[in-house]
Amino acid sequence: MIHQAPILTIATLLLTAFWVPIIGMFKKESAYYIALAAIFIAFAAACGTLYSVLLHGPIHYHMGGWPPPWGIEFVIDYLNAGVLVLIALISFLTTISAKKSVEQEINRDKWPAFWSLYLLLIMSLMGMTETGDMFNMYVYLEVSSLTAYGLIAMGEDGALIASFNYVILGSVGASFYLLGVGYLYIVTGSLNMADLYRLMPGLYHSKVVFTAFAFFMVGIGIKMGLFPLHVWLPDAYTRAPSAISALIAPTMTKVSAYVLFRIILSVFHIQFSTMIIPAAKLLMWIAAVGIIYGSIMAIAQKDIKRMLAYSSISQIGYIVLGLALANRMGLIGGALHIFSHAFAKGCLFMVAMAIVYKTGIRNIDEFKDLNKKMPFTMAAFCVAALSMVGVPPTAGFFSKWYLVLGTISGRHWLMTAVILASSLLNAIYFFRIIEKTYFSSFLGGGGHGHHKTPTVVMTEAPAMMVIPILLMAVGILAVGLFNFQIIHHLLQFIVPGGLA
Amino acid sequence: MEFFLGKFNYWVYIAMMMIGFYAMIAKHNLVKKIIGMNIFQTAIILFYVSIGTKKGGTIPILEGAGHHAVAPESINVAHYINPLPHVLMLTAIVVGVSVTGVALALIILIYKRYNTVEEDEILRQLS
Amino acid sequence: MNTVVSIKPLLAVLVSLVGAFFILFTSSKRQNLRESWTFIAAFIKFGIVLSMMPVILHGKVIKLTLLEIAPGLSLMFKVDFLGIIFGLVASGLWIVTSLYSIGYMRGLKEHAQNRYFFAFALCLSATMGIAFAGNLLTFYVFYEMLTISTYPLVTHNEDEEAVKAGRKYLTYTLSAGVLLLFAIAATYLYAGTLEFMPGGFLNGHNIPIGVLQFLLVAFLIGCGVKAGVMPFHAWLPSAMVAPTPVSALLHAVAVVKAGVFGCVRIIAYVFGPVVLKDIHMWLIVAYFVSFTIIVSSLFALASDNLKRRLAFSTISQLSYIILGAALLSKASLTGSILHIPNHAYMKITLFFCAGAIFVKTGKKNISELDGIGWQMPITMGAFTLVSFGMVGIPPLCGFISKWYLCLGTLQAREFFFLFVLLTSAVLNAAYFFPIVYAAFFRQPAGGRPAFNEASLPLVIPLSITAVMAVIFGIFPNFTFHFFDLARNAATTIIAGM
Amino acid sequence: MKPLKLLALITVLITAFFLMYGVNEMPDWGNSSAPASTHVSPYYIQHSQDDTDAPNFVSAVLADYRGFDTLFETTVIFCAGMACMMLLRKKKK
Repeated sequence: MIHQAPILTIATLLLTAFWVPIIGMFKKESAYYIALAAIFIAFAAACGTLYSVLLHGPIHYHMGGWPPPWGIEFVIDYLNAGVLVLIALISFLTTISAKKSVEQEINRDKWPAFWSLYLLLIMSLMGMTETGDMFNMYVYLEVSSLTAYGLIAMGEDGALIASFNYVILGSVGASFYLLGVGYLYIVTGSLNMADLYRLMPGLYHSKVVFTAFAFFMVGIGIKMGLFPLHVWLPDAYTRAPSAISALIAPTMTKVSAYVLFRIILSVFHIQFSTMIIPAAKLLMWIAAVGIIYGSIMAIAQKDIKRMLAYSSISQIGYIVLGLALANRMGLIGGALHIFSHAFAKGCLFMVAMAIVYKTGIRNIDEFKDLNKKMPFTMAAFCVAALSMVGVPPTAGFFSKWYLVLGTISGRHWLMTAVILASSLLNAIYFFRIIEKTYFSSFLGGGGHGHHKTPTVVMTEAPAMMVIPILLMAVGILAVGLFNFQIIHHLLQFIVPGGLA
Repeated sequence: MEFFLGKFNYWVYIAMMMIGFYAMIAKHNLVKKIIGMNIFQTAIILFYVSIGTKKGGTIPILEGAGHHAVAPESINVAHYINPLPHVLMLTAIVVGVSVTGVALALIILIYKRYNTVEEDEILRQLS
Repeated sequence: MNTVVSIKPLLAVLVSLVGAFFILFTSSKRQNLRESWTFIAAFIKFGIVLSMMPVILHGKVIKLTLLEIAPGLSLMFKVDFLGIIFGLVASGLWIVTSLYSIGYMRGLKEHAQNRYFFAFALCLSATMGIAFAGNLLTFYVFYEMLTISTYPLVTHNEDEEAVKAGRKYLTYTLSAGVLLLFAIAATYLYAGTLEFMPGGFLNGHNIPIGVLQFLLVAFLIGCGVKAGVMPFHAWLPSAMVAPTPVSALLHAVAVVKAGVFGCVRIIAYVFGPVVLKDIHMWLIVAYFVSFTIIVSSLFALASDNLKRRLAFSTISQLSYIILGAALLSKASLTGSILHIPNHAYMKITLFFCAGAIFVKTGKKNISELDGIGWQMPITMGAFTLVSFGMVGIPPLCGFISKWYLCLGTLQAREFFFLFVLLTSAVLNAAYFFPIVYAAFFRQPAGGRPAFNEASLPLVIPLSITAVMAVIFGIFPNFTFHFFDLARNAATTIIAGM
Repeated sequence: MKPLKLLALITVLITAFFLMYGVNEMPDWGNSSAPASTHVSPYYIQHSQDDTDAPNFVSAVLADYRGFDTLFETTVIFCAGMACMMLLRKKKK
């Protein structure tokens, strides 16, 4: 059974997604529970996959029994086993907490279709993580885009335009990716990643390979919201239904970031982007500008979801920076940041979802006394915010630590400064919210300290929403405290041999 | 001249693709953007399919295939064009159609909501 | 060096962490229960720290390696002479401050007391972590935790002034933290280790001199901001808007002492005397803090707000400690380390007095204090006693540490700093004695006020700490063996064991 | 010309430049010894009859060797259908 785990993750979600609308025709409420059960099974299967990888090493799963490079294979090694579990876990928690919010924001008639697309989105993200075939990756990329277009369009006023812009840019991105695949195919004749990796050194100086690389970067860059290709992201995250923001923000960009890792590290060799062409250097600068740009834009926002979206752009920069540093610490830091940021951003968007669900407030200026209304939610918010700022012992600190080590050991002092400055910028916009929420009861009221406490009744979001949020907060701390275990068992293997 | 003629398939696809790409990012009319997207995707399909061709090759269906087995070694590879790009493009065509479908659905909704398909007018209404 | 593996340092950190959550989840209506959590945690913590002392006094080091948090880097606790002094001071004074807090918070019917006690307990956990940290990364983890957990205390009043002070506090400390992080990361890459060693671990790694100088500056600014070294001190007087117990424990003991403690750790346990002399930086550091010692005393002279004056006095006294460490002689190190507990006991008494006056009379400024000595004789008596100690008059504890500091300047043959110390003593007298004079020898407009002392939970703590300040002056080794610990610490640092 | 359109034109020209840059080293049209035609695809041509009993190589690859892709190709249609249904469905009163 365990050796079928990789395909079970996909198959469960796929089959359920087909049945959800049919069963949903008779009983709309059941759609959610079926979806939840499916995601749970997929999560279990993902855990099984990870277990098997840890025990027996990387898994090669040949679809239909055709060996690569003729058939399609799933390759699950240490990095993507981790990402797989991450995606499964976060989707599972988000799904639990999303129920009420979806019921509030989405018309009842649309639930079955909604949950079906929701399942397919998660399925495609898992597929992107597992596959070892370039073209198969493209298909998943398109499934994830298509489902996301539909789901984002279900949001508030303006979501249609946000979604349409995403359609245009997403298609450009996917098409560029497809062109990249075509260019590689034309000079290698292969679509299998491992096969390409083997063939690549002989083709380093081919202009075709270089062009393919550029198209991959742009294509995936659009998908992951890398500056300056991020233009679709803030609107899409802001306008989408809260539950969808909470799902795609931590998972979709992270999976795309993972794909970038995969392509740079295990399709092209890392030496290609550092020695042959100056891609690493260029990416590093793009990432640095993106980090600062995202942070500054986030400071300027009033809407919490939009602020978080810009913060995502900045955090994506961290991941790319780690990759672009192309040394041991940098790569580990970048990869760890996939994990720590997924938890932190997931938690933050879930908090935003709970706040919107319970109070309808989106504007940060109205957050006053929210801590008394929703103490647990806001506590989780604080933990996640501290992780974003990079305060130990949260996960964000440790990824930042490795990134700083990476920049220093590569002697990129300016990049060190960028990371450190950005954590201060993050502090500005997160502490602004914390200040508004916790410490502004008497602001503008005049007088000194000891007034009567204003009576604010606690109206916490339902337990089903809050418990996953708290679990995410625990996850942030767990990733932080056990980061060495994650690195030791999963991430250290991504560092190619001979890299300092 | 030889150089240009030898690679004319690429020049054609690049020209097509750029027309589509320009329409996607420069046109304000949403429908025109979608048309641009279709041209773009068609260009990629053209590109892929042209990879598969071989001079003197025929369609990728085994000749003389009966119920008796044909020894793999006896098949002349150069005789048939490469089937793989065709397969890939079958998928890509379907994807293209699906994206177009969703995009058109969005346009319908946008038109219902804003009474226009011109991007700048919609943005004006939104702000 | 003998090492003992024990879980006690971890327990000392965890006690108040767990206690903090008990406090948080106790309904705010059940004050007694909440406050008993505080007390239980405080006493257990103090007991744990105290129980570690015999082992340390025998020259052993308690070590506990927890999870590995990076390749070759663990979350590690290491209790040595220096660490246990800080641990003892902080945990001991927490008990006293808890009692005082209860009196203060109840007396003023403050809001959000749950949050207050929660953050307070959290701060103490962080402080213990700093005291017992075995390497720079562990130190940094708790250092940042302290920064964050102090923030709600600074902003406690939730009015405009408090919010502004909070922002200022965060701006300064987080920026410093970032700088510290950079320095730690660079040190790790150069030296390959971060474990504190008496006498430093940077020796013999062939690190270029320029890098070492740069690192020292980064480290000292990183820690110096919390220690209020000028020109990075501006947050400290602003943070005085916090409730007085906060100012007392955190701005006389925990936070600023954590900064100073960090400076001492860095000078003595990261760089060490040998390296520091090799890179020609020790004198520069010493001159730098001397400037702070003198100038902040002048600032103190100029301020009328009592807590503000105390804050500037703190800034000045903290720099004594750094100066002592920077002079790198055995006597100066002894004096410097000894000044950590001594100053803590004295300064906390002064803050307690200021708080008691505020709770009872609502007065904040020195100019309003005429004749208050007759109204609150115990409070002002303690104040008077301790201000003698601050100036350095025997038999109070301030005398011993200052004596060793002066001795240290002679050992180091840097007579300029002797002059600095003596000038500062005169300035201390100049800003403390007028308060005492006004309290006892001036009469307010309405005639001499009647006896009207603050409530017991306020008076008892300040009496205890004042008495302690005297006892430590006469018997420096009383119960806690501060003197032996300090001297042993200095010996190990100089010997580079 | 509006600045936005000019920007679009420049983007397009840059992309075109990159595409042409790559084209330089691509094999000529119909070159049967190009890597694309010699690495993986010969296997399909030679073995599909044996492996799958299908004389049409495209069908063999589509439905068998790379059948997994085709599964998701259909999924894509399903997604699009679901999305359109969800978006366009009229609210019942």
